[in-house]
Amino acid sequence: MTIGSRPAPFGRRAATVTARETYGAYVVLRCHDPGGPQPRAGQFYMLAAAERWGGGEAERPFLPRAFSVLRALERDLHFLLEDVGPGTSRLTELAPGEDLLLVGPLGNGFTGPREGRTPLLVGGGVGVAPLAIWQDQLGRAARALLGFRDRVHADGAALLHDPTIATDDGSVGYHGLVTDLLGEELDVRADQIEVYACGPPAMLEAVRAMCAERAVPGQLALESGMACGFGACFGCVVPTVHGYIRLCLEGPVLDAQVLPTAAIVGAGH
Amino acid sequence: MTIGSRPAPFGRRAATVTARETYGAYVVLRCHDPGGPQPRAGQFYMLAAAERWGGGEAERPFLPRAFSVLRALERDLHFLLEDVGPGTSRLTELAPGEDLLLVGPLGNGFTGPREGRTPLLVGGGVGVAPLAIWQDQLGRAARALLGFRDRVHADGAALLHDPTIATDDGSVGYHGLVTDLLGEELDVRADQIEVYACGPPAMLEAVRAMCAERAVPGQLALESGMACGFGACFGCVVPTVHGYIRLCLEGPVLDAQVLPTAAIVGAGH
Amino acid sequence: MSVEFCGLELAHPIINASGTFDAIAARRAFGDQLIERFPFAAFVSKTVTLEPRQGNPPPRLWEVAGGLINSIGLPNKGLAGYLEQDLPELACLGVPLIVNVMGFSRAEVAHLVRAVSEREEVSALELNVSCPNVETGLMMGADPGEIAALLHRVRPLTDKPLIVKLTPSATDVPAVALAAFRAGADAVSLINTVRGMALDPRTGEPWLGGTTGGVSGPAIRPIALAQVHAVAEAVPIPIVAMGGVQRGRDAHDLMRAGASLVAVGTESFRDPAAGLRIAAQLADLTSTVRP
Amino acid sequence: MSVEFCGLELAHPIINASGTFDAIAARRAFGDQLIERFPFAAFVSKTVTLEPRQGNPPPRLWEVAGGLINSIGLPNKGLAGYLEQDLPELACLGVPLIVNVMGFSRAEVAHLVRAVSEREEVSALELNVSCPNVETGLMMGADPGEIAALLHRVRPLTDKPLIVKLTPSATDVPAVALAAFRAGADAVSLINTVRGMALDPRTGEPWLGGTTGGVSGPAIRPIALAQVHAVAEAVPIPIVAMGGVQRGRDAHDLMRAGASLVAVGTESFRDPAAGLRIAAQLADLTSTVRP
Ligand SMILES: Cc1cc2nc3c(=O)[nH]c(=O)nc-3n(C[C@H](O)[C@H](O)[C@H](O)COP(=O)(O)OP(=O)(O)OC[C@H]3O[C@@H](n4cnc5c(N)ncnc54)[C@H](O)[C@@H]3O)c2cc1C
Ligand SMILES: Cc1cc2nc3c(=O)[nH]c(=O)nc-3n(C[C@H](O)[C@H](O)[C@H](O)COP(=O)(O)OP(=O)(O)OC[C@H]3O[C@@H](n4cnc5c(N)ncnc54)[C@H](O)[C@@H]3O)c2cc1C
Ligand SMILES: Cc1cc2nc3c(=O)[nH]c(=O)nc-3n(C[C@H](O)[C@H](O)[C@H](O)COP(=O)(O)O)c2cc1C
Ligand SMILES: Cc1cc2nc3c(=O)[nH]c(=O)nc-3n(C[C@H](O)[C@H](O)[C@H](O)COP(=O)(O)O)c2cc1C
Ligand code: FES
Ligand code: FES
Repeated sequence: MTIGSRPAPFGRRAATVTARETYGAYVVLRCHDPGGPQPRAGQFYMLAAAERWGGGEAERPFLPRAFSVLRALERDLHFLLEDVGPGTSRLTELAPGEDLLLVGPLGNGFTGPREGRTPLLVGGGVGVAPLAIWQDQLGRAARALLGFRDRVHADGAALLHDPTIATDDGSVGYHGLVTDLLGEELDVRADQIEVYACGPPAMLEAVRAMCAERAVPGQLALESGMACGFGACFGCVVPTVHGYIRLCLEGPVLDAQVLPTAAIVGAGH
Repeated sequence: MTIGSRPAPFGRRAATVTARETYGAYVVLRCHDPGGPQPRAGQFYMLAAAERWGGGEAERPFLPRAFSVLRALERDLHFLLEDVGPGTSRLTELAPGEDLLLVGPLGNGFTGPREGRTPLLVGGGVGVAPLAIWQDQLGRAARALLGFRDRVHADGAALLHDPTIATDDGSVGYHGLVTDLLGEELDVRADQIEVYACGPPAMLEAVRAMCAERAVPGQLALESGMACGFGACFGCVVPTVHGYIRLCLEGPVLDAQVLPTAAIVGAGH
Repeated sequence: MSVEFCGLELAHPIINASGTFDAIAARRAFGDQLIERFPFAAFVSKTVTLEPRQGNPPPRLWEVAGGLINSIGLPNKGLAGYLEQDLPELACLGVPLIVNVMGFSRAEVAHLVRAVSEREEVSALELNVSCPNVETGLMMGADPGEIAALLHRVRPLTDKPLIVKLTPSATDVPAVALAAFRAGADAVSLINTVRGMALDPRTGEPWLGGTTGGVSGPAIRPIALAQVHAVAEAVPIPIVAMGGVQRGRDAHDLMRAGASLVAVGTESFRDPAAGLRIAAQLADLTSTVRP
Repeated sequence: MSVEFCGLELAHPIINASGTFDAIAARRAFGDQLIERFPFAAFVSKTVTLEPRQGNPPPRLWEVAGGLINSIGLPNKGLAGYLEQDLPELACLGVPLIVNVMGFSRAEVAHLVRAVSEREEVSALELNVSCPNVETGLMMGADPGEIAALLHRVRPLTDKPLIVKLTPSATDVPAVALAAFRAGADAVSLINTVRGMALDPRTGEPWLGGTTGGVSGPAIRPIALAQVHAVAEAVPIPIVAMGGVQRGRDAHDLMRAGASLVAVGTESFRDPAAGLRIAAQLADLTSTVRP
């Protein structure tokens, strides 16, 4: 089967939550999605709770929320969530048996490394999500450098195979930024690496700048505020060297080279 | 202790649900309200779920909902609920341990029967609620005639002591309207009865007309759409011989004589 | 948090929106706690008209996404009834009183302003101009010329602060605010409710007794913020902002956009003590933001 | 459920609201199922302007109670790009195409109307007049005189149905509709988004790149219903109603209030196939109501 060859089913469908696990500050939701195709790593879904989507802070959420697929196994989709507002708050409280409404898979996903280069995964915080499925597909040899705020967030590192960990407070692994670790790698073998990165805007921008400086190819999975996820609203645009592009349609994975900056205004929290 | 002598605490307070029971088509919610005064029979509370009040049908509920107190025992308040829309749907799914937000007790409540008259309670559907607490206070000798749609609704009759039951479909008790039963009573002893009634608009209007015809005093617990419950919005008015009155403030119990009609427009479902 | 507004000293910037809190009724429901913990720094009356009004036939309410539509129709005791019965009772609240009045002609408004202004219990007046002028047929509050003519007539009749309550349904609300300012208004308040409608799900006929009504609550909050922002850029006088305020942050946003005071309306229906909560949340935000 | 609208035969009364569904993008996301189960009885384009536009700087979206504020800023390929690249692709959708155009002067609108109207793929035109006329400084859609002058200029340029999309922010929307009707509009559509604003919770500065934006979604549904009702009483031409439609019942309400067609906007963001669901629910309601 060609991975990711089929487009998303048209419309919104229900998927039942089959498991809810916590990884420190994060929640992993698993749901059963018999109707959907196999997603590509880096693709995302628009999610909403089937019941009581609304009535939270400031009478929100109203729109569905975008989440990278964390893992896709046997028609089960896994998502990694951090509770940062009314939408993620509602989703992270869902229990097995309750329904999600989902649209997807959407967006483009990662593409394999260029000839002669090995992948290096660089993740920050909840941005580790698309790297997990990508590592599943690339194979365990694909190394991952992951940065977290602190110990309780670093529990998310368990979702990848054998990652090198950095924490802002030094509570786990290297004391400092994950981009310091990336810098060390690039110092040694910039010409052999292709970077796959996902994380907060400031981290992605640092990665982009480092790749640009050393002419290292990089694929960055970005975030921006999305209303629809399928190109309908023109709300999710990010600036590129070709002008604004709809991140949901042309991304969320963008070649680092097309980005004047990866510090997307209004993304992150 | 003087029952109902203290006004409602100012503002909205949380009360934890301690039990949820079903009586056929109805749900009884009990909650613990240590801060509130003892309510009078016929008084009501404005209720909302503390979490996720909203996000139901048509993005509602938004406003709190009015409910007669069904019973008040040892700082526990009981409410009888029928799921007829987004507000009652949310409330009836609350589980023990979850919080209600409540304001109350509000409104006036029933007053004892006039000299020489014995109380007769007449209830329809979920309107049996205020009659239960009233029977608690009047004593078990206070007779109750209760009408329901069918068997599953007639389960609500268990909330009163030894009621005479009528159902629209004859599945339980008398086959016909509760007002038929009332008519029989009034035929025999109109001069000895004071009627206390609560139920759907058409039933209340029939009761009102019967009382008017035979000069029987009647106290009717009415419903109308309420936004605030404490006289702030002027939304809940019902027409009386003295003009419009705010039902939340001057009612919900009104003397049948002041009403040109008890079939309140926009009440019931 | 104490603030100065048109010469009045207020304990904090949160007041009630006209017609959404009846202090006399609330005292019946909640007793003297209401006075001890009065939720607003000033009390704004429901609109007072010259003659008593019954208001619109029920139903008067319809809940919508993030708010409600009301078609209350300004029931009130009329000027005489208000001055005789309500004003003395309201004077016990211990906060400045702002009386909201509405007339259907300039002469009526003039009469109301003069009579209300004479009473020493009254600290300020608010003109509700969300109604047509029966003489010209124009909405008083939607037309700069109407507003100017009205204020030229009534401004000389009182020394007390005169707040003009703008309607949100004008093509150019800042132009109306500017006309009010130029003609001597001391402040403007906005937004009033936005015209809305609902149908009876069973009959398909208009649900509200008044056919249409006004939308309030968080559904109109972004509209309020935009209008307050635009009006603040147009006029130098203080603004009383309202529309969907539920939390301190909403009040804070409106003040950032240019408001001096913030009025709480619909949220009081959900929580009678909302004013207290919002004032406290606002104080927290203000102290964090400007340390 | 098939309906006639300005001489067009439509399979049902549900279409999309301009700028809320990009059929070409949706086909990329959902493949040919989109065509097989196309959710709308006609397809309305996003607003096309004479020159290409980038649109507003991000952020462009802000979620509010029951809806969102958008400040998209009409990005589009411009007239030439639209006619060359998009129109041929859209012609494969198998439903009538309605092209929404906007110009910043009467001459620009005239140019757009003439050029779009020449293309046989196009079944009807919608004029987006929610913008100022750079010549007069007046909002084209908020002023009856502006609308009349515009239509006198462009009406003769096409035989195709001309729909005027009204702005909800006029003092007297029915008067604008009446002016459009008298000057030859075949239909009116309403409501466009309502101006709204949000502040960045961290900085207190305007959140949206365009400072203000337009509110859409169920938050504006009661406003839409009131305006459709008022316009239906004012003009005899068909109405395309929109604003917060989420369910068949919302569409049904708007049709009861006088609409011939109902457009779905924001709800498509929540459910790409919302149009299909709403059309089916509406058919159910209509068959129950008129047996
Ligand atoms: C392609 C893509 C993939 C993603 N993958 C993941 C993932 O795998 N896991 C994950 O946890 N997250 C992921 N996200 C981010 C996730 O979508 C957001 O965290 C989520 O939408 C936040 O919703 P919320 O309601 O919880 O918080 P919100 O309050 O909606 O958002 C939090 C932030 O949004 C802004 N904000 C605040 N109020 C509003 C408002 N009213 N309207 C709009 N913005 C507001 C602020 O910047 C705030 O800090 C992804 C996003 C994208 C675009
Ligand atoms: C004093 C008093 C005491 C009451 N006591 C009880 C009690 O003890 N137990 C009990 O179960 N109920 C009681 N009620 C009734 C209860 O308040 C209503 O059933 C409840 O408010 C319905 O809310 P909902 O959201 O479930 O349904 P809604 O949908 O809000 O209401 C159902 C009905 O309201 C109308 N309606 C539909 N849509 C709307 C809308 N958008 N806005 C406004 N109205 C709409 C229609 O007539 C509909 O059938 C009492 C009411 C009052 C005033
Ligand atoms: C039930 C109700 C009654 C109102 N009555 C009046 C009134 O008498 N006079 C007036 O100027 N505004 C009146 N208003 C408008 C409010 O003062 C306020 O402008 C509006 O509700 C917006 O604020 P909110 O969203 O916080 O409610 C009323 C609003 C509601 C909801
Ligand atoms: C993201 C977005 C983009 C829009 N773009 C346009 C547009 O290009 N042209 C236009 O006439 N209306 C535009 N609109 C307005 C819609 O067509 C519609 O009038 C409005 O959204 C109300 O409908 P709704 O509540 O169903 O979304 C847009 C609305 C949204 C939400
Ligand atoms: S999220 Fe709507 S176009 Fe990208
Ligand atoms: S419900 Fe508000 S006045 Fe009665």
